[in-house]
Amino acid sequence: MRREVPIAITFFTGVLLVVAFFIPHEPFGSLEQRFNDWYIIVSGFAMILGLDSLLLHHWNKVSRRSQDWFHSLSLILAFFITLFWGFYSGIHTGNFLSAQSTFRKYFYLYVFVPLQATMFSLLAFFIASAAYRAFRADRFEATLLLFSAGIVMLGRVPMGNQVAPWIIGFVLLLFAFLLYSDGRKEVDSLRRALKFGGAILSLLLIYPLAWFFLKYTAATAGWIMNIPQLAAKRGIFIGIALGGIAMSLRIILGIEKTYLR
Amino acid sequence: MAQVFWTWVAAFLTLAIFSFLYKDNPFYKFAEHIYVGSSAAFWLVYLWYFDIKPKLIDAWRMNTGLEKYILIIPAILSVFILLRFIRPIAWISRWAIAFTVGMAAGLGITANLQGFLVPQIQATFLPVWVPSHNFWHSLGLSVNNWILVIGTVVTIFYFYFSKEHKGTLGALSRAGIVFIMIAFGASFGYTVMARISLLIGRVYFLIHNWLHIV
Amino acid sequence: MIVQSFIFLLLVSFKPAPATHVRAYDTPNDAGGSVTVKWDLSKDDSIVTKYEIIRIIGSPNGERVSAGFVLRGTNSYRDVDLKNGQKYYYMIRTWADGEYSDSEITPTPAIPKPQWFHTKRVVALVILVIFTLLLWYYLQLAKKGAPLWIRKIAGLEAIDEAVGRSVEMGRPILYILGLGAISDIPTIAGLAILKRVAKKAAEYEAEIIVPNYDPIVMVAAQETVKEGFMEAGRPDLYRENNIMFLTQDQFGYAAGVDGIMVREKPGAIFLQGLFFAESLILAETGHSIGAIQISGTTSVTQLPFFIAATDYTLIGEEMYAASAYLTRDPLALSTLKAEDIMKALFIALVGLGTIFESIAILTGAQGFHFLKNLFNMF
Amino acid sequence: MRKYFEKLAQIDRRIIYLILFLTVLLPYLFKISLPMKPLPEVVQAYKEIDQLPPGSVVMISIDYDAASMPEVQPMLYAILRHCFSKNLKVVMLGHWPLGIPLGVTALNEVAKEYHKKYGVDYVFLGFRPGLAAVIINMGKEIRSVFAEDYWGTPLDSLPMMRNVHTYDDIAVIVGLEAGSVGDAWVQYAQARYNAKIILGGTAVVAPDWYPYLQSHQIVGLIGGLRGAADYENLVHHKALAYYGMTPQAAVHILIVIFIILGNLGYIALRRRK
Repeated sequence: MRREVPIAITFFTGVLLVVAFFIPHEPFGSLEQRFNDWYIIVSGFAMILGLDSLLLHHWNKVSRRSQDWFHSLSLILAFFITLFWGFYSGIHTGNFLSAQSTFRKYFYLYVFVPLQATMFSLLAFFIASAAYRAFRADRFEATLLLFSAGIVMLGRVPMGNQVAPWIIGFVLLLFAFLLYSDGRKEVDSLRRALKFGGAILSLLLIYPLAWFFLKYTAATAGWIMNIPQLAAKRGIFIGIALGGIAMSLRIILGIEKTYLR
Repeated sequence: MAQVFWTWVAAFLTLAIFSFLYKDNPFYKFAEHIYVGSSAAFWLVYLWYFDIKPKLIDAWRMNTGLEKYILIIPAILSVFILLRFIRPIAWISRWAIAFTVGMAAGLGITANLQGFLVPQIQATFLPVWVPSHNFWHSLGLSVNNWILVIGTVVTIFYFYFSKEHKGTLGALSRAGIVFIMIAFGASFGYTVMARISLLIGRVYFLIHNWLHIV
Repeated sequence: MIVQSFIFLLLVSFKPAPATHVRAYDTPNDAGGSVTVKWDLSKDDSIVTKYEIIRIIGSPNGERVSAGFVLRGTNSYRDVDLKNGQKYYYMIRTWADGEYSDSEITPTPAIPKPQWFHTKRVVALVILVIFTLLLWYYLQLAKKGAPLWIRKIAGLEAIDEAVGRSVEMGRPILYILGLGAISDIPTIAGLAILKRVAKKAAEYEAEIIVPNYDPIVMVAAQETVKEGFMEAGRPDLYRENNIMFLTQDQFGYAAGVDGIMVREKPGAIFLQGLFFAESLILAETGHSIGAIQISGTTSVTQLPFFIAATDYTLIGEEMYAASAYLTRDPLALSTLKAEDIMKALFIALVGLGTIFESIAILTGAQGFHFLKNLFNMF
Repeated sequence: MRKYFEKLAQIDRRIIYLILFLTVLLPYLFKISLPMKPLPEVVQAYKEIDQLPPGSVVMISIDYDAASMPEVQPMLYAILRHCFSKNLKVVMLGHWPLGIPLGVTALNEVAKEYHKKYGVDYVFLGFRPGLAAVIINMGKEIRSVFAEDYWGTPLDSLPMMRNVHTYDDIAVIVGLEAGSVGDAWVQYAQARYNAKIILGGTAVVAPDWYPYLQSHQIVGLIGGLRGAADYENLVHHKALAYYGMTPQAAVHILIVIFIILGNLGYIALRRRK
């Protein structure tokens, strides 16, 4: 009973939804929507489980006076103040976010939105530190990642076109220097010649590439986004879709049942 | 007056979150706990007004016949999930979970078929030559098509699991990785702007709405 | 000026040409109660103000009702809220300012009815049937004990190493399931990996913390970890309090998890599931405390950030393959084999589609678009 | 020399954060701006509103929430300023319930600036669930969806709404988007009722609308902070977005420079080994 019933429910629900997908006739036509509504109701009630977990976790900290218990207490207070305020405004004005609601006017706009927006804005810093740290030209693939990120970044902003040639020029100069200093240490004359040749090539490329990027940085960025980026995304999507379908079939057939123990 | 007070509150919370960038500290801890607590309550209120009330309570009141009584099913499932509080029969909650997982599996099949698989494959049916007003323009468009088709195919090869990536398959999957990396780089670079916009929004709040410098 | 007054004159004194070739038919692939009406635009479409769709019930002389209006340039209308099985005729009234002219009435009636099969989804059905048959075939093979091979996935190989290292440092393990609900397949894939991590953690007697965004996922995570601990023979070490709910707010969750990271200082962090913008907040904070991080998601927009900020990343489908990979369950592995055959089929299909499209474009023969049209689901 | 390079590979991330923060802050404090030519699709949107006769009704839809506020809210302010300065009337509604408070705040604020009267010059309808159904039904009669405004006043008792019934009575619809509602506006309001639509939205969603612009299904497109900056520039009220473009450009270039510095240090380290 404990194991078979859930597997049967999963099987039945899953198969029904798949069948309904191919049948516009009622009651199948609106089954997906109906199930979705039910799911929303169930997950709404499940919030009680979550709140029990959250509040008990912090209440235990408070009652045990463990480290940071004061913060746990402020969490609990913040929870109840928000809850009562929200329902109070909701009952008084019909909707907790309505125009006259003090909940909207003060809590939502001056507490909730700033917290959300500031937390979100931390990404600006993290995206910079991640780029600085992770974009290292150590392997061929990583170098590609770095270059396409750099070009798209420069291509997206005004001034990008003007700055890109300098950056390209600098990078090529650096290449030339590295190849030259490597070549000097080389004993094998062929390899030395190759490295010197590479250095000269890098120097020669500076002007044409700088010219190209002065004109076409934004266009190149757009092209990368629209062609190679799209191609890879498509491949990944197809893989994900297949994997998702296979996983779903495994669940329906009862092969995958982690969720049920 | 209230406006000023609340602006200060918002500014305090903003700075408290920013202080996390330096290191963990009591201000961040405070803001974090306030955020977790109040947002949990906020979404509970939201769930009530935008989900439970319209979809269960109002629907029960407004409908008649089968449309009304069928709502007993989700109500029972909701009770099931709450039975987790009663240890001896906590296992019944799995029935409700089984329903949601069944939905996941059903939708996992149909949504992936309709939303990704079929349209993405269809979009890759591209002609190898695109006629246009002049040859070079045509060639450009055609090359783009070739790259799109080849890129998609080699990326699929990268995800080939049941064969070792050696020889031809190895070369193809390596080409796949090249495309994937270019894509990830581009996608990363593309997102920077939206993220900086968020920071600009917060900085503007601080210097405009709070400090009135600008 | 002259032109304007001429148009003005035209507007006040002439009836517009009527719409022509009006046809009405039952809307295909719907649940009934709807008719689609189409017509050819009036010759005077440029001065038409609107087309009125007139519904005639029962017979051509039956009761006439205005069904709705569309603006100029539009040549179709979907009439809804009709009775199934009832006969409907239609007529288009073309309005130009106050004047109008009527089209002919549709010669044959349209009878709305619901359909039992969605013809636009036939390709999806075929794909699903082939996939299921392949799956069935390989399942049978697996049951007979045929060996199934799977390529190495670095991110999954690293799990044991990450858990081990975390234990050496005497730190807990943090497992983040992201923002998915249990109705999202990636979350279920994340739970499958959690089970393996929990088992390893129990073997090493390490603490495992799982903060949650969704309460039902929390319940499932509790069950999963308990199961993992039981399989390792250490149910005594299981602490339900370590698998807690935080908040259903995207960034509130990120703030809370960041707090846990800097205070509990986990040695290994797993980010497995459905992630959105908060992915990088979590991954960068995780890196800053020096944890070894293994991430995986199917959110393509977040993968670049995981690649950049974490040590190992399961890219999309690799994550779905994880449960089969980790358990080496022959039944699960056989589904991977079926997936690979499907991939080969799709690649062949893309080749075929490319050939047909090329022929269609180069020769102008519209018939060769059939494959592309077949895949059009809307 | 080499030591310096090696240090570059390990700059404390907090120093990066500080530099980044200053890069965003300083252009605002000193009002440094870049010369920018407004994008043609934004100019098109601007002209579309600019040429409307006084008294025309503009409908603005708030289809975003706090998360996309920095990008989209400046558009809302700039467009509201434009409308009120040209004596156009504004009807506002929204499809994202959590965006409603943002819309109300901006509307009240700008209306006050221009001494506009509620009910006469602007109306706020609020939110009704049902997206596609809401858009379609408003095409038949706005009252079938919004019998009352946000404050519960029947629409007919609001002077400016008396002659506003369908999209025919609305000169242009401005959809401000952070998701897929923009597509619904085009699919339903434009395709079915031939309504004129301008879409404005985050840099993430806006690129998907260029096909609409080419097929004239929308008459203007305002994308991301750049689009907002252009609009602020056009209405001569330079604020958040306009001055934000300088930090945008500076930060992008800064990150590229950081990447190069990191690699310089990395190469130096590796060559020593």
